[in-house]
Amino acid sequence: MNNRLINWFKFASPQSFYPLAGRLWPWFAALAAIFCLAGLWLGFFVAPTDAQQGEGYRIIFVHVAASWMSMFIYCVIAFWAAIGIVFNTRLSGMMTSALAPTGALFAFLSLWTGALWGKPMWGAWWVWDARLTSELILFFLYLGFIALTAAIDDPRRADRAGAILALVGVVNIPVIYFSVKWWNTLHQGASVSLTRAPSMAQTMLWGMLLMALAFWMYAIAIALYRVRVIILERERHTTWVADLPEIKA
Amino acid sequence: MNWNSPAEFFAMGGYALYVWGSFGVTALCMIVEPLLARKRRCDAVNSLRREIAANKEDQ
Amino acid sequence: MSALWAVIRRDLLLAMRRKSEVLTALFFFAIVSSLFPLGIGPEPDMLRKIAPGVLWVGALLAAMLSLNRLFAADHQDGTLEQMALSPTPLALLVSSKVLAHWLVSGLPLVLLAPVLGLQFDLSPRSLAVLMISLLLGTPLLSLIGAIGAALTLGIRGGGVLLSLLVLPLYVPALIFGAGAVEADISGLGAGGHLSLLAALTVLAGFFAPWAATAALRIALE
Amino acid sequence: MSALWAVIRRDLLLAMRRKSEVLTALFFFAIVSSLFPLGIGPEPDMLRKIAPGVLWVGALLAAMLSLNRLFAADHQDGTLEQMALSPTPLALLVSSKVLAHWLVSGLPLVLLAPVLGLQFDLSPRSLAVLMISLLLGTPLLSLIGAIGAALTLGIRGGGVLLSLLVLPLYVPALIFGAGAVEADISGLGAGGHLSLLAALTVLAGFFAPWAATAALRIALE
Amino acid sequence: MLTVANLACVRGERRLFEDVSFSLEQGQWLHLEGENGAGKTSLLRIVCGLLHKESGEICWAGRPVAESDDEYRADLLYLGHAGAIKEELTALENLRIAAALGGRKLDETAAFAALRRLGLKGREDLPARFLSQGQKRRVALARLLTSRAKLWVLDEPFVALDVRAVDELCSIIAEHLRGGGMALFTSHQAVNLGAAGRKLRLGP
Amino acid sequence: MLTVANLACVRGERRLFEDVSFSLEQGQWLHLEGENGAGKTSLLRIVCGLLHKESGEICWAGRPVAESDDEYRADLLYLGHAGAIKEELTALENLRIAAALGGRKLDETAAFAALRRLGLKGREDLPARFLSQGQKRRVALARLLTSRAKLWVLDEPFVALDVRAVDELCSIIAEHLRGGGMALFTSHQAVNLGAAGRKLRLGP
Ligand code: HEM
Ligand SMILES: Nc1ncnc2c1ncn2[C@@H]1O[C@H](COP(=O)(O)OP(=O)(O)OP(=O)(O)O)[C@@H](O)[C@H]1O
Ligand SMILES: Nc1ncnc2c1ncn2[C@@H]1O[C@H](COP(=O)(O)OP(=O)(O)OP(=O)(O)O)[C@@H](O)[C@H]1O
Ligand SMILES: [Mg+2]
Ligand SMILES: [Mg+2]
Repeated sequence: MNNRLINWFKFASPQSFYPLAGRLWPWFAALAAIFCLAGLWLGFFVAPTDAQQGEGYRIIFVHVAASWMSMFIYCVIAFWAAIGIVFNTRLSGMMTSALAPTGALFAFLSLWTGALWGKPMWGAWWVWDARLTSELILFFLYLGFIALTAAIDDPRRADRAGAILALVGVVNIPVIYFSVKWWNTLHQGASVSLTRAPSMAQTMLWGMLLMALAFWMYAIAIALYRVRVIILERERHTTWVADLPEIKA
Repeated sequence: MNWNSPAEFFAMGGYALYVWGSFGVTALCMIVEPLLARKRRCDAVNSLRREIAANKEDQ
Repeated sequence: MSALWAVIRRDLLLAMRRKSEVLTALFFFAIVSSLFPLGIGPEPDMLRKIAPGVLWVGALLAAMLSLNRLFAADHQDGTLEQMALSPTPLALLVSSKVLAHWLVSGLPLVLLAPVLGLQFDLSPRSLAVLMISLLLGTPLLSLIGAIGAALTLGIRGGGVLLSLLVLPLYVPALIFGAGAVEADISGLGAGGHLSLLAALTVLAGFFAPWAATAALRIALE
Repeated sequence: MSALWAVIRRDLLLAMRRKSEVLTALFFFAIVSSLFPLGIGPEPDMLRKIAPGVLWVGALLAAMLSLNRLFAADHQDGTLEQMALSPTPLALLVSSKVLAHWLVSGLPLVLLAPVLGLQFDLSPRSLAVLMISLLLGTPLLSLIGAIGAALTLGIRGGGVLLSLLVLPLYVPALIFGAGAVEADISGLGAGGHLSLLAALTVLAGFFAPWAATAALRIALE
Repeated sequence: MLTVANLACVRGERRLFEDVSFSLEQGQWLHLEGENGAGKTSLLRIVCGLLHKESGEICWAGRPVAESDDEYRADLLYLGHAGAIKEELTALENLRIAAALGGRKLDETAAFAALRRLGLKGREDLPARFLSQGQKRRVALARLLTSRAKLWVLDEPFVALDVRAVDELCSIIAEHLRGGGMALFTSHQAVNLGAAGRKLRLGP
Repeated sequence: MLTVANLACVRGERRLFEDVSFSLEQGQWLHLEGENGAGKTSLLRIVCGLLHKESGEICWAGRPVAESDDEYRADLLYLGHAGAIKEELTALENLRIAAALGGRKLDETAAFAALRRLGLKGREDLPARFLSQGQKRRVALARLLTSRAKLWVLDEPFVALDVRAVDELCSIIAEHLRGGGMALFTSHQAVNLGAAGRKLRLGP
């Protein structure tokens, strides 16, 4: 037990995580590309045309994956934030700042693809539906996190302030989600209603899942890559960084 | 196979703007983000090299 | 204990000394609520419909505007250091400051709200619900706001960053608060909304001071 | 001349250095405009009707929030004294500061407005009118705001007092600005409103810097 | 009582000092010297627990500071560059509130006496905003007379004071030391507080 | 060049001083002394035209100051308690912007030289927020080296500086005087700037 704990903390040090991340990220990037190709192929060439929505429904393959990732990444950030506050590890702060831009990007993509889907399906780019509203708020939470950590120049302080914000935010997300949901369903907008495919075709489901996997791999790959850069930036004065082959060369 | 011709594929049953708008922007973002990350890494590595070179001169 | 009381007394004294402060938060509330009819047009039906939302958003903005003074002045002149060095735990001192903030900037809003509600032609019953919702909700605004204020402390341009952090977290308060009044207007009964609002406030009362204290310690480094 | 240019350059540099500042004024605008639907309810018809008012009020509040930083920082660290002692006339330096303020906090609002307009389901034509009205109106907001910022300089609790002074003066901008968009939506033609707005801006461009300078001199005593 | 061992401090990427050790016993003073930017302020703030230390240990009454936080803080009085003076409040109110924050109630006569001793007679009821720089500093220093803390940590207490006030402050510190107190301070001026103390120079 | 006659100043209901007269010719300095709150800062601000005077007259080059405002200000350099330092900007940027406000463009080498002379070598590109109190003060003082003003009005320029910096500042002022400049300053410390000047004591 004790032994395993020590092992974990070994990888929690930037010095040993740096090469590990360097070895891992290309694999995840490759997996992302493979899943993405498979998902696109399924989505565009195998999955049938939807009875109600025609070809427009194919947006689902990016939309759902992006939405899921945006929510999931926020939870991961909160997880690292908690680790950082409890164990005071340096790596956790680096992980949160490596993940945040990607999470914000997915939140943006969810909004963007949703809006592009909404126009043909509902006749409006935007409606104040519970899900959409809470996704918008999630996007703002991401931006707040990024702006806050960018505004503090001492990385250690930035990490800890960001960690507090992330935890406060993650506690609030369910509250926000349910409040918005209740708000919206109490007096539903008259002209708009969600028309969803009642039961999804099997191939659609698979396409969606493959794309979700692809996005997942992409997020891991880019986060690992970015955390390496952040380690370089923050540990610039240590000897092990100066001894790295890519710096010496 | 759903499509009889490339033109039909690109027309997306009249939803071209929306479908390609979504997929295009998504693809764009996923290309630009790694490029930005790479640029950041190059900057970091370069400034580190310069600093180390400067330190060597000092000594 | 005496330190807590001293903090509250001092903050109230400062608010009195700066005279305009209490009044101007109120006026901001009043002006924002009056700008809307100007921007939107005078139809009474429409106004009655948007009244709860506009009043609550006005209260929310007024509360938020006063937030960046919550810790900033104390930080700048070194009082916050002294608080951190006081034998009394910082979290308790922070709670007193939040309480004082609510007394100065939240409570007056509650008292003014019915007057502004009249502008929008609300019924007495709805006005009462509006007051209760604000009474339950404004402490929540102060509590959440304290976290944001502590996080953005000492960061230049913090004022606007503060709004970015805090406004998304204010959403539930807004929804339940305005929702209570709307539900009452449309005859659905405001009880559910109000009790949820109260629950949120109690929860925040327990946890927000700790989060704010942690953030303050970071700012003091 | 070089002093004027230096002031603008410096203010833009400071805005970049504080990174978040430019962005956060924008986000405040975005968040306020998104809060209203949350307070009022999601019906699209209603939202379309209140859109011009809400967006203009949002722009107005965002512009106003950034005002108290216009002179305050310079006052506190003594830069304002140095400006008053500069051989270049103070009124010109003040004009440059106002221009820089608009570039940082007004122009981005103009560019963001159409996106927010989409949330309220406005037509492309109305969006264009909205942008034009903001383009003509936001400089007016900065100019009037400068007077208010100068008058409340160095007065504690000035932030809220500032809103109290400035908001009433913003009313014409709001009425003509939101009016232009509404007129366009209801098919009446926005020309009249827009030209009035432009006239007001030009007038303010001539007189506001002088008034602000006079107020600054008082604050420096 | 206060023992500081092997303290090191890093700000940004700069190592300000390392291996700083000293100890203070009852009745002793320590005058911290060093060039501008040597890290004197940083050292004082670390001792008070306001700043994060890179390494080293600080003990009060034999126990590491982190463990006995509350007691330590009750024994400590810190006066930084900023005097914790509220511009809107009068000198008297400022002093009484500072005492309350330290956990003690200060009655009016004691406060008046302290202000008078620091030469603020007749200015007790003037809002601090109207006081001159040196007078504001004196209000902050009046806290020394009303506190019961054993360890005084003073960052440049003599700045902005006129000659007479400097002498008065010296005698106040000397009294404190005679009563078994300790004083740790920085100053660019030479100060004479008697034999029971020494100077420590930071940096080259 | 600068003649001040029968100046009086009232703050609140307090008459700080009256009948203050002095004059400064090229190469001369005047050291303003007085207790805390005697009105030194107020006097300097009146001379610069930042504060309203109760009565009296201030002449520059023979003409009353109010009439020749712009020229007077071009000849004047005032450095108050607050150093006009922006915390977000680096030392270098702060200095160049201060020069631009004074109406002159400052090239980088000159700015570097000025900062180096004041002992800020290696700190030119650090945001001022990270500088120590004395270092911030030095950045403000670097303006003296880059300005062409004839009359320097300095409010407690020696505060927060270490011993070496005080000497350096004295020699900077002395150079300025040798070049035909004038210096009017306050300080609670004794300063030695040569024979061509005197002290003036405000208050009792
Ligand atoms: C800006 C607009 C939109 C946003 C922000 C948005 C957001 C989201 C989010 C956050 C999810 C994941 C939620 C969850 O799994 O519980 C989701 C899933 C989904 N969205 Fe959207 N959406 C938008 C527009 C649309 C539109 C226009 C449609 C279709 C007409 C649509 C169809 C779906 C579907 C089918 C799912 C999968 C739901 C499930 O399986 O639970 N969305 N969206
Ligand atoms: N982020 C940073 N990067 C580089 N150097 C920093 C940073 N933050 C602080 N410093 C340096 O740390 C030092 C701060 O020292 P401190 O304020 O303790 O000095 P001091 O001895 O009190 O000086 P003074 O006599 O001027 O008050 C300065 O030299 C400053 O340049
Ligand atoms: N409104 C007021 N009412 C009464 N007294 C006032 C008022 N405003 C200022 N004063 C007095 O004016 C004086 C301000 O003097 P000033 O700041 O010029 O002093 P100074 O000589 O520079 O002192 P120091 O050496 O402390 O810097 C103080 O004595 C202050 O008490
Ligand atoms: Mg210091
Ligand atoms: Mg003075």
